[in-house]
Amino acid sequence: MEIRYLTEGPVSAKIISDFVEKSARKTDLGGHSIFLGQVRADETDGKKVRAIEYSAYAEMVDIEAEKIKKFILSEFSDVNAVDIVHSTGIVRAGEISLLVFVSAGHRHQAMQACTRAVELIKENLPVWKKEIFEDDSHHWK
Amino acid sequence: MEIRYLTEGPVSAKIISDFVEKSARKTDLGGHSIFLGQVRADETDGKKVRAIEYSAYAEMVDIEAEKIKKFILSEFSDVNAVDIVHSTGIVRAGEISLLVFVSAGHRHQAMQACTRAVELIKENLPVWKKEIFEDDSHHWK
Amino acid sequence: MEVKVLFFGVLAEVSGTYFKHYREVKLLSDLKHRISDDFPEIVHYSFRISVNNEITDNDILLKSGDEIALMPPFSGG
Amino acid sequence: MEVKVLFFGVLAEVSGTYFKHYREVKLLSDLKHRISDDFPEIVHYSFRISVNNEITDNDILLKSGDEIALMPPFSGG
Repeated sequence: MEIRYLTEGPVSAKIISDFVEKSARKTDLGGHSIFLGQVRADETDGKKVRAIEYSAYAEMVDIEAEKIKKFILSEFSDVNAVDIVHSTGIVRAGEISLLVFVSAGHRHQAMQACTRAVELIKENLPVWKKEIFEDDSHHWK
Repeated sequence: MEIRYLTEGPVSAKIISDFVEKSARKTDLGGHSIFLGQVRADETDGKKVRAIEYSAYAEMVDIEAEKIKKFILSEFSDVNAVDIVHSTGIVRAGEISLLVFVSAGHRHQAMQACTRAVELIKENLPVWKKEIFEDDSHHWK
Repeated sequence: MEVKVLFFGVLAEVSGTYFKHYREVKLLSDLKHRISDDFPEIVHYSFRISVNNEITDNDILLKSGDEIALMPPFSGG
Repeated sequence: MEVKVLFFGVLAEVSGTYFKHYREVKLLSDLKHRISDDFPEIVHYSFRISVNNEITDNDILLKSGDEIALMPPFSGG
């Protein structure tokens, strides 16, 4: 498993289950809180989103994701691991574009830290989405 | 997939990925918040937990889990699905004993509702844990 | 008439059984006395009682087929 | 001396390019003027600027090899 923070296309079920299996070997962990962001088939002016095309400033994503990870680990003393995977390129409606995986000794910090990490990702990761509609027109978000 | 709320032994990677794949087909969902509870190898008086044996009042678990599900769905209008799986029997340290899977249109309600569901499960599910130590002695929690 | 009493968690260990039937018992309070006569140690443990899956603190008139559960504090998760 | 300017998100579409090199530019403020001369439409969009992966609001003395990015509001997740 050599994904750092960006993956081309959707975050696959394989990526997700690899993280689950990896974490499930550590016997000092009591809880994992996982967030999966999924592409919605939103409607604007009667047109339905069929996919999102994500573009990213890859180098800066690595730097910012690393900062988020370090911040969470220092802020939440019970948290042992923070993993982040974001899609680039095309992700269709119903597919996963973001995985945040936080492991801690106890449930409270796992869940709080995961919520916080998701907020920080939204604010600080240099990633942009372009909604692509069923008629192939598009809209920048 | 015919698990309702209780599963014999650990919540397997297969169960988890089945839930992920099932949810990932709905194009009106924007986020999934997942909590996994894992058995910790805690130490008491120098003895290490090697497993937990869960026992449950199965009939009442179904009733209470159903109530939790309905409560979450009514309390969080953006939430579309709440799934709960709890182990019975032996779950070894490092294995998963609880899965809570909440899907919503948007991330905030998904994460809030998941946290709330986990609290309600802890308070209201008639499940008991017996810690089994490496020397086969045990302790009721 | 007959009711079924279930022992959960540490109470199953203390009583040495998972369940026991009791006959000719009117009130929940009477049943509680008979249970503690049979299993005197259980008074040292804290537990709640459910009748047909509903937790209750009240004294209740029992009927045939009722299922009564003795439940220590929950510790799932 | 030469610096590289990256255009992200909608700005790549508006400018018609992902990047462009600029030579002999001293200050970030000078560079901004030259970019808006080349791509006048981008002034209609809101964006932040990073120099070597650090977002900055200040005017900065540029040096050869600097990477400047024009970044619309982030919309990942």
